[in-house]
Amino acid sequence: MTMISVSNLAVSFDSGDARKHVVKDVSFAVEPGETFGLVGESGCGKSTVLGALAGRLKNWSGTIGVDGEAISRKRSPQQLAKQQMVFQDPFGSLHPRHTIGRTLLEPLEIHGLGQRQERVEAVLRDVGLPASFRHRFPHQLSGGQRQRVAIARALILRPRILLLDEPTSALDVSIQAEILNLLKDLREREKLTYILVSHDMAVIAHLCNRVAVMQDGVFVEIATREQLLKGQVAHAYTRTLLDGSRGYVPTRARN
Amino acid sequence: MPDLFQPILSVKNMSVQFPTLSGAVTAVKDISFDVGREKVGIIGESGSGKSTTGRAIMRLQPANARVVAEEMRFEEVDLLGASEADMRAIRGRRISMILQDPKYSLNPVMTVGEQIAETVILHERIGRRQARQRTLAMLERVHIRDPERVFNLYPHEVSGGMGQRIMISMMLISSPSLIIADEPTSALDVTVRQHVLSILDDLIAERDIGLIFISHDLNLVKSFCDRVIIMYAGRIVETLEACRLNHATHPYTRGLLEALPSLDHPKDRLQVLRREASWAEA
Amino acid sequence: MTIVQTTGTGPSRGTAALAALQKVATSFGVILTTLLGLLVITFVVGRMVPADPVIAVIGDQADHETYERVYKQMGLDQPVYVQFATYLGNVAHLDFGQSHVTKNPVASDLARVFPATLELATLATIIGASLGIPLGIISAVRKGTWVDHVARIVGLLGHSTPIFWLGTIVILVFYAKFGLIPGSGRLDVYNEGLVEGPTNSILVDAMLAGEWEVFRDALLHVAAPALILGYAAMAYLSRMSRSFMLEQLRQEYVLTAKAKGLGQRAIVWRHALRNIRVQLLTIVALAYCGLLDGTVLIETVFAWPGLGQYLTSALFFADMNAVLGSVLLIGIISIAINLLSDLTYRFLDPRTR
Amino acid sequence: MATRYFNDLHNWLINEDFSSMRQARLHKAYVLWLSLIANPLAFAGFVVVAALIAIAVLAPLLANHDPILQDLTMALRPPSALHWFGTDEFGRDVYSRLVYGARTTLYISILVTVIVAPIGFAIGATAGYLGGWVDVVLMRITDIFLSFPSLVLALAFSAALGPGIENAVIAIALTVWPPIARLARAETLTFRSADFVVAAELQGAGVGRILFRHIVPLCAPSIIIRLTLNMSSVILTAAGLGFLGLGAQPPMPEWGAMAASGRQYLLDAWWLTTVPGVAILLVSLAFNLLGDGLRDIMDPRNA
Amino acid sequence: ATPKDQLVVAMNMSSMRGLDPNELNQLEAAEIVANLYERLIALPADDITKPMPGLAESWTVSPDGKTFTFKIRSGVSFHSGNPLTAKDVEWSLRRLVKLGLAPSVDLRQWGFTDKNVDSLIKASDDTTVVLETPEVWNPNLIFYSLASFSTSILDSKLLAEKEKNGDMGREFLQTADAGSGPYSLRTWRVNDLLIADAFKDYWARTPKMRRVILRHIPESSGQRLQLEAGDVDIATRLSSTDLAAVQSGGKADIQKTPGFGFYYLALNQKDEILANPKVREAFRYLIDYDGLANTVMKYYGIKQETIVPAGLPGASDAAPYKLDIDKAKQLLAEAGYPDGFSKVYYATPVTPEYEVAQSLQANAAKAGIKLDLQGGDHIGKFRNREFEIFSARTGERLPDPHAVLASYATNPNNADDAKLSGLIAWRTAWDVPKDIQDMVTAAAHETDQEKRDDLYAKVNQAYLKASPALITSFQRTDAKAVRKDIKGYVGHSTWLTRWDTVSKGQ
Ligand SMILES: Nc1ncnc2c1ncn2[C@@H]1O[C@H](COP(=O)(O)OP(=O)(O)OP(=O)(O)O)[C@@H](O)[C@H]1O
Ligand SMILES: Nc1ncnc2c1ncn2[C@@H]1O[C@H](COP(=O)(O)OP(=O)(O)OP(=O)(O)O)[C@@H](O)[C@H]1O
Ligand SMILES: [Mg+2]
Ligand SMILES: [Mg+2]
Repeated sequence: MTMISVSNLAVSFDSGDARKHVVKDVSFAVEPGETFGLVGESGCGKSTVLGALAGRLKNWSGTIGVDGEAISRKRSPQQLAKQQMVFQDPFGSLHPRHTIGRTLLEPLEIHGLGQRQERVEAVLRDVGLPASFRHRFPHQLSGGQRQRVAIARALILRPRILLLDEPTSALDVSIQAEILNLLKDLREREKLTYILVSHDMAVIAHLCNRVAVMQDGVFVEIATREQLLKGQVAHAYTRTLLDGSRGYVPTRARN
Repeated sequence: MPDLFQPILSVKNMSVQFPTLSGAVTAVKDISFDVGREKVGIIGESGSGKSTTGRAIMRLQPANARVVAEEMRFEEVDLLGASEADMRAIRGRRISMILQDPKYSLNPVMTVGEQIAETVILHERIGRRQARQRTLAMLERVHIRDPERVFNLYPHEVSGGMGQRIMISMMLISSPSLIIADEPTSALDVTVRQHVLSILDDLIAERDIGLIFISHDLNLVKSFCDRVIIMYAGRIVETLEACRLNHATHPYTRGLLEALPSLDHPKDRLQVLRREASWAEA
Repeated sequence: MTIVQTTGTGPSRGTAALAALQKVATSFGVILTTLLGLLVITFVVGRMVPADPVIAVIGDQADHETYERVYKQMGLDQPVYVQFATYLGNVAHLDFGQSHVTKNPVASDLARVFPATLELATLATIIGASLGIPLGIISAVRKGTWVDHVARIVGLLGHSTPIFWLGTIVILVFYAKFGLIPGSGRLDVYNEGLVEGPTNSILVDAMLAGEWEVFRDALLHVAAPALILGYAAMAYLSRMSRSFMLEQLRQEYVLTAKAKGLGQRAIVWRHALRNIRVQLLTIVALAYCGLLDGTVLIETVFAWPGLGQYLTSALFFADMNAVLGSVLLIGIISIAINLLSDLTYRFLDPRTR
Repeated sequence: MATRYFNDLHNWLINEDFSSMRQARLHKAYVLWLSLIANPLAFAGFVVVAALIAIAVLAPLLANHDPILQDLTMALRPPSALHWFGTDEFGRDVYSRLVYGARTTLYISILVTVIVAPIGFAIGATAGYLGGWVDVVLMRITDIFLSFPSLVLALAFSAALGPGIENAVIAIALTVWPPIARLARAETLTFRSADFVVAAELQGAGVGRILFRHIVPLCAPSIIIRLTLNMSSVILTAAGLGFLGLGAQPPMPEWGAMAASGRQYLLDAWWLTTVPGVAILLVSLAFNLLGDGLRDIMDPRNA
Repeated sequence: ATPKDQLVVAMNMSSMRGLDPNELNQLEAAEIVANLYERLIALPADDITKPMPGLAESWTVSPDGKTFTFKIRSGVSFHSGNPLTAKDVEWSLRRLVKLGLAPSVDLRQWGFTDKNVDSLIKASDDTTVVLETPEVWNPNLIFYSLASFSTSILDSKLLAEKEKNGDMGREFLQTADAGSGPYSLRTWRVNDLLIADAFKDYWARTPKMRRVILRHIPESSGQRLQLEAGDVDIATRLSSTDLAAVQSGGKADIQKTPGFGFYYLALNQKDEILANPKVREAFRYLIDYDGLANTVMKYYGIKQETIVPAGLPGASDAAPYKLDIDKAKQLLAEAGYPDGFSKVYYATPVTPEYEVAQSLQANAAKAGIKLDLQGGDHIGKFRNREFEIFSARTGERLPDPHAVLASYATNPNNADDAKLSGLIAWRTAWDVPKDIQDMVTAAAHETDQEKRDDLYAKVNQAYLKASPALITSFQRTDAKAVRKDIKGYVGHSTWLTRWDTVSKGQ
């Protein structure tokens, strides 16, 4: 049984003459426990795909199935809770005037769940933060710590799927390593399914089973982790991305 | 290159402090380094003082910052003793600076041509016409195809990669001898980054000038620079040849390297940096 | 390797013109609804005001028969919505009715009082903007120094001083004590009636007629009230310019400009000012609209026969036609000014072109 | 000993490693306080506003005469040892009226804030957050009120509602809310698509929750600052209405009405208008300085 | 300084309502109309009760007292150049009645209606006008009415040309003049300025002032400063402190012109408490007559506790009441309200009415009566009897006690639907004692002047005793400041101050 199945997804913004087709025709399926990557250059529509999956965008067409259930444009709270999102910018994704505790309590209040304090403490422990952080404000945390809180917030509703939109690209390498490890641990422990957006091929290869390479609203290639590591990719664009993440290749030397 | 070892910039024991509510914060502490006609990378985690160092050299630190040093010399100029007017004559003409994101670092309501030409007009006291010619030539030099048209565009009308090339032309048009580039490609896509860097690389080689390249991308610095300075908590923990980065000895540098996921050496788990208090003191 | 040179080519000229036309059409609809809303509210409020227009006309002591007769003559016996519909019908034919108070057609009253206020408000805005904007910018550049403190306090005082008090003090000192300014009104009695021009703005009319003596006199008369109003406007403008400028000075491009070697002056006046001119334009427009309807007190103190006085006295005597006409005029002006500043905005800011 | 205690307290307050919610709150307030002290003009404003509150509370102790007691034989006396700020046209003690008038002034300021802040916010934030036709309709209404000559609107409404300070306040509120709504809308627009709002949406938070739990705390500072800055014109408008018999009703002392009704005696009894006028000036200056200062302090963009 | 041959007057024109003599109803406009037009009869400012020839050279009254025959002066022409004839007189007086606007009371109160006026007022030839009254009235009342601004003689020929939709020239007259007076209208900008030029062909004399300029200066302080600086010659709306200051400044004289109206306090008799005579009397002890007279009312009024205005037949200077809180308390206790009560009190927030009201409020509070003073425009409510306590002032224009008494002391039908809202006694719902009403009516019809004076004296006493619901405290005066070099500007009690007698001397 697939966890996520997407077929012929198309997303556009603005109606009328200014209509912009950002995602044109995208189909893929993700198995439970799998991590599916999305790479591509800025503006190609990666976040838009995630937005449609998460229920943030409404103007999509095609079919989306989550956990065997077809999803319509309007979602029930249960459907929303099934997948949660982690954003790129840890500085913008936490409410600057809410304490960490309040941020984490909020989803529990919305869904009317009990044992709130216990859950908050447990989820903080899960992401490796001390319970005393509940009283802090986001500006008192480092970027990595914030990203952990964001992950905790996503986890507290016990979702099946995490949608990760460049979760480490705003972080230092040392912190990135911590978060990547954390994501790996959680995936094992909670049997989570991930969709991971990144522009760093190394990160993708580290975490994903498969990756879709996106250009201008369409998938140009879907490659497995092995293919990436061995450099056996079909599309030239994928190759460019792979080269890019290895660093600078002096053109003078090449000429 | 004989003058590679003839430093254009030399900094000795420079510290930068910011006063805050809970006492002064020392952002940069007692750092010393020389830069010759070479590409020197500065890496380090966020907040380690890279940008503060870059700005202190140009004396562009925020008004409340306090910079002290034993010596700060740029070619024949004593940067510590130079007046603001002296500095204005140096900035843009002899030391230039390229900032991270062209979207924010260009004036949104002036055409890009105007902004580039302004630099030459200011420093070389030439007429508008001549400045325009120089600008067009410079734009061509950074591989912009239709300079006449681009001259009259506004920053929001150009792409990120083009914006950064415009930034480069603006900062190199007066042929400075030192360039400080503060994360010049972090806002760009990998594909574009390669192109922009190669243009920068060419120009530097051609004019034989020094570059301070601030970045947090280890792979990039390793492949692009000649030498690397590694900063941690406002201090320089290690300086080495770029090609020898993989053989770094300092545990911090090593930690950074280990923490990096890699396509060539995939690992199941990444090493997590374990910081030691002694690094910040040494 | 090929790099795609993406540049914002934008829509072609033809579609741009069409879009502009569409824009104009929608703004026209917006204006009409706004004006209609304005009229409805004015009408409703006017009906709620306890002042009785009939008594305002016939006086307190008239008897009941007279009252009834005049009541009917004024059309007040009809249902309110009928009165409103009639009014709208007349307005559609550009007939704003007659004022119960002045007994003139409202349109001709407005044509007389409005230029007086316009003259005053325009001068005040010019004074306020030409002092306030530089002051605000200087205090932004010198933020936290004594220059900033003094500039802000001087500005804020203008914002916090009761205008009628300042007005009377000015008259007392500069007119009564030192005789430096003329007393009140728009002209000296000697010069009354020498120019009766097409615009009803004495300054303009005198200039057109070449009556320089009258022009000088009118200028002297307008000076004191315009300066006082200008001071009040200055306070607002300098505070806003200060915060706009501070915002700009924090921007990254300022650092770029410094790195190029530009001095503080060039950065402020060449780079940053260009970025805030759109905002400045907007606040000057706002200040201007504010002055147009905020002249009530100063007009009373200086016996300036303008719109402010006209409107308040109309309101007090429940002179609905006059109130509606004036409110409509001010509404149109403020909408027009905002529209104009919107258009200039498009012109000045490349990002909105 | 004492300094030691204060040092400990300072350290406890400034420490960001909180052990409780209370400490977190106190810390926030303390940091605000420290930044306020560091800003001389804002602090001066704060002191005057605090003094206003103190005077209002302590009015019965500070006043040395009955503020409404008339004595026509003592009318229009200049300041003296007995009547520090002279007497008015009814022989009432201006100083005592000034002291009691602080209550009215404060009352007006608070009432306007209490009315305007929620209404302006609710309208602006709803329009900004929901967008679409709701935005169009609400903003059209706001525009209509904005293009009204504000003093006229206040005059007309308070005339329509009848005299009385509460009615005057309502009328003033009608002229104050549109800019607040505009501001709230603009602020909401900047936060509407912020990641933390999206996150809440994705967790199923409804419109009400988002507006009141997420957007309010972010808009509140700028709205409060704007209201603070508006305070002087609120007081002055109330004064104007008072003079026209529409604001505070006699014999209640109110600075604006005092200044305005003393206006006809300005040439001979300067103290009658000048004393309350200066009081208004000081208080509105203080509100302005405080508002400006708060903006510098509280708005992270102004750091 | 002002030009030598021009008179500059500072006025507050904001309540002026057009210049049609048959429509306006207001002091400033009346003064202007008085100089633009002329009337059959003139009342000299210094002897206001003595009818003198105006446009009527002479007149006779028939023995039955109902027919008045006026001989119209010949050789008089209007500003338009049209000669003034009896036809103009006939047309003008009929117009007043037919338009039926506020000032038409001047004729209507004597029984003229739009139905009968065509037969009752007639020009028998070019120089003779015959006027019949439906009832017998004291002839002076008729003469006084014919001296009022409302009975000004209009240029019927000119107005025939200017007529629109049968409006008898109303629209034209709002902003223009059609008179024969010593001044003709040159410019009028509402709430700004009015300029009148001397009329060269004025029959009586050549006005010394070539031009009269009226400037709208709404602020008292503005008027005073301009007066002291010599930029205006006369200031007409000064506050009492400004008047005092001008007086002591020595540059101008203060002219106090008594008017025939009062500052009054109305207690609604539909209110159970206020209907109690002891309560009404208690209010009389709460007014600080002397305190006000020396301060607020110094220039605005003369203390007058009785109902016949000073200077008219039957007037008395009796002043039995003065501020006495204890007495008031005692009366309240006797009435059964030892602890007082509270009432809503409407007053107009203008000087000096509001000050008077606040003074009463303060004194009432001491006696235990809590008055909730509300400013604003409440005349409509007063006219409809929807109030508890109300105070204002009236301004009657007839130099005869009848005008005041008819309004203050007659109320033929106290029912709500009688709608006699022209009478303030009815508005107060005061059932005026029958004997007082009868005496007032009788006096108006009485042609014997001595009997009449006697009757008024009696009414005056009876009114005082009745503990009236309409309490008078001050008789209205209008104070103007006139610069010392202005001669011949004499305030007129019935609002007809003349400009053609003014001269400037050194
Ligand atoms: N709300 C929106 N309205 C209109 N256009 C939008 C909107 N959101 C995104 N777009 C456009 O859709 C395109 C794809 O955006 P998207 O955010 O999915 O890109 P991305 O691949 O995530 O890029 P990045 O790597 O920069 O995050 C972009 O061109 C963007 O301008
Ligand atoms: N204006 C300032 N006031 C106070 N502290 C400052 C200021 N600017 C920088 N700092 C502090 O100085 C330190 C160094 O900052 P800097 O910007 O140089 O770091 P960086 O290495 O460039 O980091 P990044 O990679 O995030 O750009 C940080 O701890 C920062 O908090
Ligand atoms: Mg994205
Ligand atoms: Mg940096």
